[in-house]
Amino acid sequence: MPKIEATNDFVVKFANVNGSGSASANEMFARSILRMGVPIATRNIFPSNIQGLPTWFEVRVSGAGWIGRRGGVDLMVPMNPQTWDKDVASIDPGGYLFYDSSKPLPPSKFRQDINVIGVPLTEMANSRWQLPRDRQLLKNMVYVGALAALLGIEQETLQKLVEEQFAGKDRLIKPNHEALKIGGDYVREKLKGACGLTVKRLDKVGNRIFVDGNDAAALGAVYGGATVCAWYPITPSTSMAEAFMAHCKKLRVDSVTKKNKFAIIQAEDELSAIGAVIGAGWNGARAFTATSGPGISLMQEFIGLAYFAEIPSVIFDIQRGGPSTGMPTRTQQSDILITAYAGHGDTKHILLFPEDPHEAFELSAMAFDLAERLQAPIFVMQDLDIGMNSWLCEPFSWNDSKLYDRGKVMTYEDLEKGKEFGRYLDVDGDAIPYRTLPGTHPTKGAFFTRGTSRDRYAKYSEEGAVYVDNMQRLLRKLETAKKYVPHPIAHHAKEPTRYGVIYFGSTSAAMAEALDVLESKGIHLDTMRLRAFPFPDEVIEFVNAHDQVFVVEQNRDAQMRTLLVNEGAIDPARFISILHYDGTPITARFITKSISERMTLLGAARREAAQ
Amino acid sequence: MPKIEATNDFVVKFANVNGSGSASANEMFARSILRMGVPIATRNIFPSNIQGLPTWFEVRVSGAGWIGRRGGVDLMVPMNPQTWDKDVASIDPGGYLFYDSSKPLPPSKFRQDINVIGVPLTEMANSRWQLPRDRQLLKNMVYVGALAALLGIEQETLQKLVEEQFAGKDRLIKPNHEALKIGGDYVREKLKGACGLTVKRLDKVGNRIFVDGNDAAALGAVYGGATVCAWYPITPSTSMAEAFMAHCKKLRVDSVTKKNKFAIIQAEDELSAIGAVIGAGWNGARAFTATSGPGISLMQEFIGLAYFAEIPSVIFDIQRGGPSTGMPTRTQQSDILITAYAGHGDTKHILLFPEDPHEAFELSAMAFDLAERLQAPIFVMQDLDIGMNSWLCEPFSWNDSKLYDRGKVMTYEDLEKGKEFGRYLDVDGDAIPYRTLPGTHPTKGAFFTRGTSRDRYAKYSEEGAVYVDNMQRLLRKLETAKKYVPHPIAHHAKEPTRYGVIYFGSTSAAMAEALDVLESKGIHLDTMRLRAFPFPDEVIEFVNAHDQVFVVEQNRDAQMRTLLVNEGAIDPARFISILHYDGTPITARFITKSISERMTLLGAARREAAQ
Amino acid sequence: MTYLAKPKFRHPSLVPNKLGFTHRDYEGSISTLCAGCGHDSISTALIQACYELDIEPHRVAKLSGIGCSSKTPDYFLGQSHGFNSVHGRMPSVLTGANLANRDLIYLGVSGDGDSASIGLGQFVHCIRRAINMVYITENNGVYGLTKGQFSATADRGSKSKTSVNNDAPIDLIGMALLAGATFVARSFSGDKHQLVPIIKAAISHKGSAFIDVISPCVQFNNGAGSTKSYDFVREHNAAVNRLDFIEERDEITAEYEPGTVQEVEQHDGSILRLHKLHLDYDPSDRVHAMNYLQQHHEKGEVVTGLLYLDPEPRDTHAALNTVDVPLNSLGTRELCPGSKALEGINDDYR
Amino acid sequence: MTYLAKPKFRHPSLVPNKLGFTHRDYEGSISTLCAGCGHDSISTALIQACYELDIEPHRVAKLSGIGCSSKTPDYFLGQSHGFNSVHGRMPSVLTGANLANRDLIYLGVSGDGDSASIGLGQFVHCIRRAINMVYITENNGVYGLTKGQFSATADRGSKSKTSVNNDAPIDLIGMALLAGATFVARSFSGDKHQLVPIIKAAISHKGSAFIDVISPCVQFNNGAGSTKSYDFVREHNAAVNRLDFIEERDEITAEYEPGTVQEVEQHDGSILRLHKLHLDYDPSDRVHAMNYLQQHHEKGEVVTGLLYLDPEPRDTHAALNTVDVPLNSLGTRELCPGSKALEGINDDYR
Ligand SMILES: Cc1ncc(C[n+]2csc(CCOP(=O)(O)OP(=O)(O)O)c2C)c(N)n1
Ligand SMILES: Cc1ncc(C[n+]2csc(CCOP(=O)(O)OP(=O)(O)O)c2C)c(N)n1
Ligand code: SF4
Ligand code: SF4
Ligand SMILES: [Mg+2]
Ligand SMILES: [Mg+2]
Repeated sequence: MPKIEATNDFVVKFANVNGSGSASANEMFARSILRMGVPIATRNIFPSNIQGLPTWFEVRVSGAGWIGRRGGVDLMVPMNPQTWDKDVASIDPGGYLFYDSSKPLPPSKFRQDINVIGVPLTEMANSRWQLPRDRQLLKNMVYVGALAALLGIEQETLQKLVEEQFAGKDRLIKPNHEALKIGGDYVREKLKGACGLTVKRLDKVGNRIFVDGNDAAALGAVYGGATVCAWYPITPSTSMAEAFMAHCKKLRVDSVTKKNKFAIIQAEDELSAIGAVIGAGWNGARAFTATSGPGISLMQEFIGLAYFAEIPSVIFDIQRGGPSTGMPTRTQQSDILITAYAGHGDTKHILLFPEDPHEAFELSAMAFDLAERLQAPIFVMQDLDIGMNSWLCEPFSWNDSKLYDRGKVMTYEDLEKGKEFGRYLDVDGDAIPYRTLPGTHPTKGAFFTRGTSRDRYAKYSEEGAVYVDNMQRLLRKLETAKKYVPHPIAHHAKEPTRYGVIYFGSTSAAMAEALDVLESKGIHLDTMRLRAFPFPDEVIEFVNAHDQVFVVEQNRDAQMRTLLVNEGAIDPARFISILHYDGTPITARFITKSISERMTLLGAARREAAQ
Repeated sequence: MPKIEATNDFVVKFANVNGSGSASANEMFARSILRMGVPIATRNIFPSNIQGLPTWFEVRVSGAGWIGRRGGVDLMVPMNPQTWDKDVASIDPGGYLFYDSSKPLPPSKFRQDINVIGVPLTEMANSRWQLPRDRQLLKNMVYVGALAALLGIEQETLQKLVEEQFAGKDRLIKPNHEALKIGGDYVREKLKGACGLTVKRLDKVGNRIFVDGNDAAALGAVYGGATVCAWYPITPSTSMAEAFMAHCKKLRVDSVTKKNKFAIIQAEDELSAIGAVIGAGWNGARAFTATSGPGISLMQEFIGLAYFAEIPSVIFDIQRGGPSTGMPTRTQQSDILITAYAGHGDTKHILLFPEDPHEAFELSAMAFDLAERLQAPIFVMQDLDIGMNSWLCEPFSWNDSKLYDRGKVMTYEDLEKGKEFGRYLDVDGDAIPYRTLPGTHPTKGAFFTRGTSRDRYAKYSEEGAVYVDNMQRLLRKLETAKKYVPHPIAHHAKEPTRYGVIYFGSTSAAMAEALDVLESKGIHLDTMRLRAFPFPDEVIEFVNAHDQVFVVEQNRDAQMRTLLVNEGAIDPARFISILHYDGTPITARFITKSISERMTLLGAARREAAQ
Repeated sequence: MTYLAKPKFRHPSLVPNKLGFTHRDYEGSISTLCAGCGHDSISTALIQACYELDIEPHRVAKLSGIGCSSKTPDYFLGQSHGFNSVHGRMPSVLTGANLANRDLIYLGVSGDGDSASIGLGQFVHCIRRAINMVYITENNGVYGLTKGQFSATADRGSKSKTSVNNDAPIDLIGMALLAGATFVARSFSGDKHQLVPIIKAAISHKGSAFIDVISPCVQFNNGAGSTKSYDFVREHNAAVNRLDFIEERDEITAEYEPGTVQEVEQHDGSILRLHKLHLDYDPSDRVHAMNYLQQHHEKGEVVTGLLYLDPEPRDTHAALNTVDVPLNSLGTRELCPGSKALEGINDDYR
Repeated sequence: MTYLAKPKFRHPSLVPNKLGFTHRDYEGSISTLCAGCGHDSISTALIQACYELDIEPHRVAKLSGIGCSSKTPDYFLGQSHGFNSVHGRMPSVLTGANLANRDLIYLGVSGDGDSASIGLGQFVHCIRRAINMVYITENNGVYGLTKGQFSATADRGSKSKTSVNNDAPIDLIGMALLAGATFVARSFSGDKHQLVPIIKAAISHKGSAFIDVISPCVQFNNGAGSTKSYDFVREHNAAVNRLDFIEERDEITAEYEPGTVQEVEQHDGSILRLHKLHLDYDPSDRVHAMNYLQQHHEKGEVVTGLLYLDPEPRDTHAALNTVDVPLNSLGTRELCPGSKALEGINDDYR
């Protein structure tokens, strides 16, 4: 029997049942590896349901530091009989099946080319505990203890995690410690050397943090000065609003009065949520909503209003699998067109694409500056993979000398001084007009905000020329935006190449790994990671500097390529789309394979042409 | 003083006040010319308001049969003091100002380079009638009488129109006849030869009809078998729903029972309207809604559902000026992207583009066949220019041998025979599955419709492979659609050319005229009028067969060009956009000028390159 | 709850009803809701009601929005077509379906989030339009599927694990009465004996029938601070009447104390026999009902029973004067006026 | 009505109020509505009320949806910021604005189409959330701006030139009471003496104040078959009380018959003195008010006056426990926790 042997480089996958309490045990397993200084990446795969359906938890252990999804499974822990067959089938040859051997299973339930490790988990838990709930929960800790022993995870690290987890509920610490020990002892006694996978202490985690993107973006909103949040629950964005609430409670309560420097409302739906954000933005507060595809669809009319009436507003789109209700608990990057061109009529919006929770924090905070500077809706395009999974990333940082950029707001003093005010007047030549906030001055600067066309002084007008004047300014404002949005990040390949690759968002981690593998195969690609739309000029320059550019996206219709072609006036023939859209996070393996295949074809074509 | 001299080739423009009763007088003026066998084109320019604001009515007289908007004004009738200055300024040099000379006006109110024709309309009306309402309404008829005499419009024709108009309210005929005569007599006595513009009887109207696009599309829906209509009032689509109601009352009431073979509901909003259409479509009735931009924005989520759950449904988008509330009473073609890619996630929809009311009738009827054949939402993309203006066009025709294409619906008999049923199974290889209607069979064929991903047998599934399978079938279905949608109409230029032009919808009439002018200038263009998206192959072939292709559109962002580039994988450099989007209908003059300028530049560039 | 294959012998006695269908024929897929969820009990009651009413399962169309509650149509009447539409918009989809085919029985199933939060407008408008349907809200005061946020029906002061609700509650029964529903009832998922006859009566009602069923969410809103928990509803349930649903007049035999029983004959001949539990409650008086409900709600009571009934219901189809056959059954011949008519129409445009 | 330049001498006596503002300072652009439109009278009443209350015009924020009614904020308080948002969604925009700055006076102006048709959900939800505002519907039973289709407040059987309304009406007052509004009134655009003090009282009310003003559409719904016409309302107007709005306690001097006058002190010290026209009407009892309104509506009466008042209103800001200063006035220093705090936070994620 071949045995996969690997140290700090493998994938463990847990299969559980929704609501069975496995999540925190699995999470503890993962975190223990991190505490040993070994980078990990975890991914939850869960159903749109509350209790009783299958869930999976994938832990990638990567001493090399790859935190994208790799693909494949080295060690499977199938705790859910419903999905047993599929789970067993998913193990790489030579890999390991760790299972609850309390009840005998027929040989047909196993495979010949994998290594089977049985531990009588239920039996052990049941013989030690009486209450059904205890038995269920502690069984989870038994397998964690057993796995830790198998893989060489330090027992003390796990014990310490248990203590941290149950701090305050101290009576739970003992049984959990015991469960870990029961599992560990069994392995140490009966299964020595059964598994070729090992975790070994390293120093590769450094000061990095392990956090999910929704939590990070919520914290970014706190740092970015958001005071108003209006939202409606929808997976996978709910946890961002809830995290904002939690952070605010810690960070934004006035220490003296105990009053809140924030207002969060759970709206009755997404139309109401975005309406409140626009009302607050109009009134000079920094406001946001968090939602997902169906919410974005419902918000279209209001987004058009915010575009045309030029109201600062921030929308977090935690993308999930579309169209329609689609795959609510799966990940995609498929709301790009509907956000970039949101609303009927001619519109274009500003989108930001964080690559991980660290950047989600940064771009989230930045979004509020951009919204006020550009007087426009700003979309922060996350996805379920970043938003709801914990990622290992650089710690958050903040520059205390920076003040919020509140954009062009005329004050009482400005008005008093007699500064000319025209709400839609392009005074500075950057197409961004000045605004006044309600209540500023008793006799000057009041105007009427509307979604209908109006002249530079905000007066209603149905004149063609007046309308065109305004619409062209709005286009120019988008040009201005290119200067303010975060610029793309480019990397040159080690060797000069005529090939490039463009990617963005949660693809980043898998991409880094894929590039490394490709390079080792002799495939060199210059890279550009997009961070915003509209595209700063260097994006178009990057494309023009290469014969062929791969565009890697997690959607069916190559939506980012559409934006590139359309806004960059680029020949589509220049682009080769690499599309992954089955709802699972894209893997390094998928990218590597897709690109190498295309490169082989291109190479063949070139050779043929040369003949 | 130069005087424009023209027979059957000029533009008359009336400036009035909303709600002053001028509309029917102006309409009668226009129709009298039509009755003389001379083609006309009329356009209403009205505010988003009920009473008291400026409106205009433009009548183009064109013996040559050009019915697009030409641009410019030869004879102005400014009955609204509020807009006098602008109205006078809009007259072409050598043109005519026909005005109410009852009150003297200072010379500064006139121009040197135009011909002024004063008739004391108010004075004449007031001296003849006593009641204010009579005075106001009949004054309108006085100016019609006067204008008719000036232009040589036959008095009997006008008199007959009065009789038709007031049939049933006979006592109104006499005063109206008299008003016409008062105006006419004044001109005949005092202003002989004052105007160089003449209407002369012709035989160029033939059996054509004069009808607006909303009326036509509504009739098309009756002929197309629509039984359910759910709508919410919004300019400029309201009149389509109202016309459907009117036509149904005439054509769809059971002659025996007096019961209605239709159900129309005024929904509480657009979300409800499209929801009802989808419910009815699911249940096997032909259903539609009519709306405009803001409604399309609100319907996005539901449209995504219809796409994904594959529910036949028809949506008439009578486009107006966007974004947001925009210019509600102006015309544009600016909802192309938001309809083509409606809804979050990866979606693509089928759009039809009628060029005039005649085609609005045809494509409207066809839309219902397409919806059931393709099990998808179908958008009929009208605009305010077609929808709310009367156009001279070919009479409606119908082939009585044609039965409705109800698409792939499994019957009781099919199920009884044991035919395999899987709601999303591609049995025929055209990616269109079979459906069953609720209530078909007691034990077979029931399924659960949903917007979440599911397998070929309509069973809920979160499997990546199952999802991808379905999404790819949906893409293939769009390929199938290319066979069914109306094909584009191409014309070769008289001389071989490397230049082409693509256009669609209401641009058609102005385009025909522009092409004629361009040809006379030696500019030859092959043409293609699009009638549907997704584009049948010949569209891409057309583009590839030309070096440069103009795309003429009535929006800012070149939305159709985006679709062409994106879906046809065409180099954007091939296209030159001609964009007109100030809310007025595009004119032949605008197109001619824009294209000739670009051609001159291209020619210069070519010459330079050749040197 | 479970993902296991359907157990084979759940109903030891599969007694067929008049149509020869057994209970099993009215079931659907196995529920994926949490064990103990009130919604599952409502599904069971629906199955029972349809079985007892001898309804042909395929003559029912089940429509819903999104939520745990809105998933349930998958778990009953497997032989009926179902439509799990979008969140909060079932009423409009049902309206369109009803217009298309007046001959089916329409069952709208929704949640409190679905109907009182995002869908409030559609809920009210579909009722004021007098759509012939049974509209059921499975009301737990929270969003179950998105994990326990308060919905708009949560009473002020309701407590969940993490928060307190400060907003005034939406009273769906009050809204339905205001909007002109002709059959309004409230029941409790834990009280099958009350619920089943109410559902039967609602199905036989030829107009807009609304049933608000308090249906505890055991996962997120069954605690002490909730007015939608099993315990709270059991303790505060104030039934104003008990209903017997009787299909035909001659079935009535027993004699009752005068004043304690009220009988209403519906259009289809069925009889609703109301055993008065509160003698002063008159379900035929809309204004009285509203007043009673408001007063008792202020006292913290959960008033249940058949709260209002108009034995002469309205139906959109009557208002729209639609033909008797379903519109979806009309073909080209019936619908297309043909080329002859078109000639005359063309003339009108000349 | 007209497009002419604003006449110079409309107010022969421009008496300044306490702040030194004259009537003119509370006006807006010239109306573009139809001559005789009820909405214009409401604008006039709003101008009068703000003038009399000595409000600084720029401390008012005017928000509206889309419709003839929603255009009116352009026609009063020209020194206030206004926001003509999208159809039916003013309530959410106002909610957000209010959260951002608790220190302004929020005036939401809407129509019956805007609030009862497309906007019903937002209307109810904004009220149940207890937003401190004055919400006025200019209720004409039709969509004026789209030319006269019935709106959801049209009574059943209402007739227009071309059609009859078959659907049950939406009772906005009933909805507002159900949703927990703490100030509810109905008035008539034709009755300035009733309307002005009601507006003043509503502005001084620190909670969700709702005023439904019947406002005839002379263009499309002023005919004999309409229950929203001038004639109908004049004939069926059943005022339950007359209101005096008194800013300070010491202004009260006169003595009244016991039982005929009821005085309520509001939080800001202002006094509402209600002259009872119907002695049995008690505006402090919500359930009573609902019942009374329903009963009288069934009789065809248009009950007007201050219908319900809770002198202890709720306000979202209290529920949310927000700081006393407007949120929009907080700057980087007040809002940003800074890099120090971030270090601790980073640690939590390790
Ligand atoms: C447009 C939209 N917004 C949000 C959601 C997310 N969502 C799904 S179910 C649900 C709430 C359901 O609550 P309720 O109707 O009370 O059903 P329950 O789960 O409590 O039975 C929400 C908010 C969605 N599916 N669609
Ligand atoms: C989303 C959307 N749908 C439809 C319209 C068209 N529309 C404008 S105003 C209006 C009705 C206004 O009615 P109401 O609120 O009663 O105002 P009124 O004009 O009667 O004062 C409608 C349907 C719109 N502007 N936006
Ligand atoms: S979460 Fe609540 S509502 Fe949903 S299935 Fe579980 S118990 Fe029922
Ligand atoms: S149409 Fe009606 S509501 Fe609109 S301005 Fe005219 S009278 Fe007023
Ligand atoms: Mg619920
Ligand atoms: Mg109205």
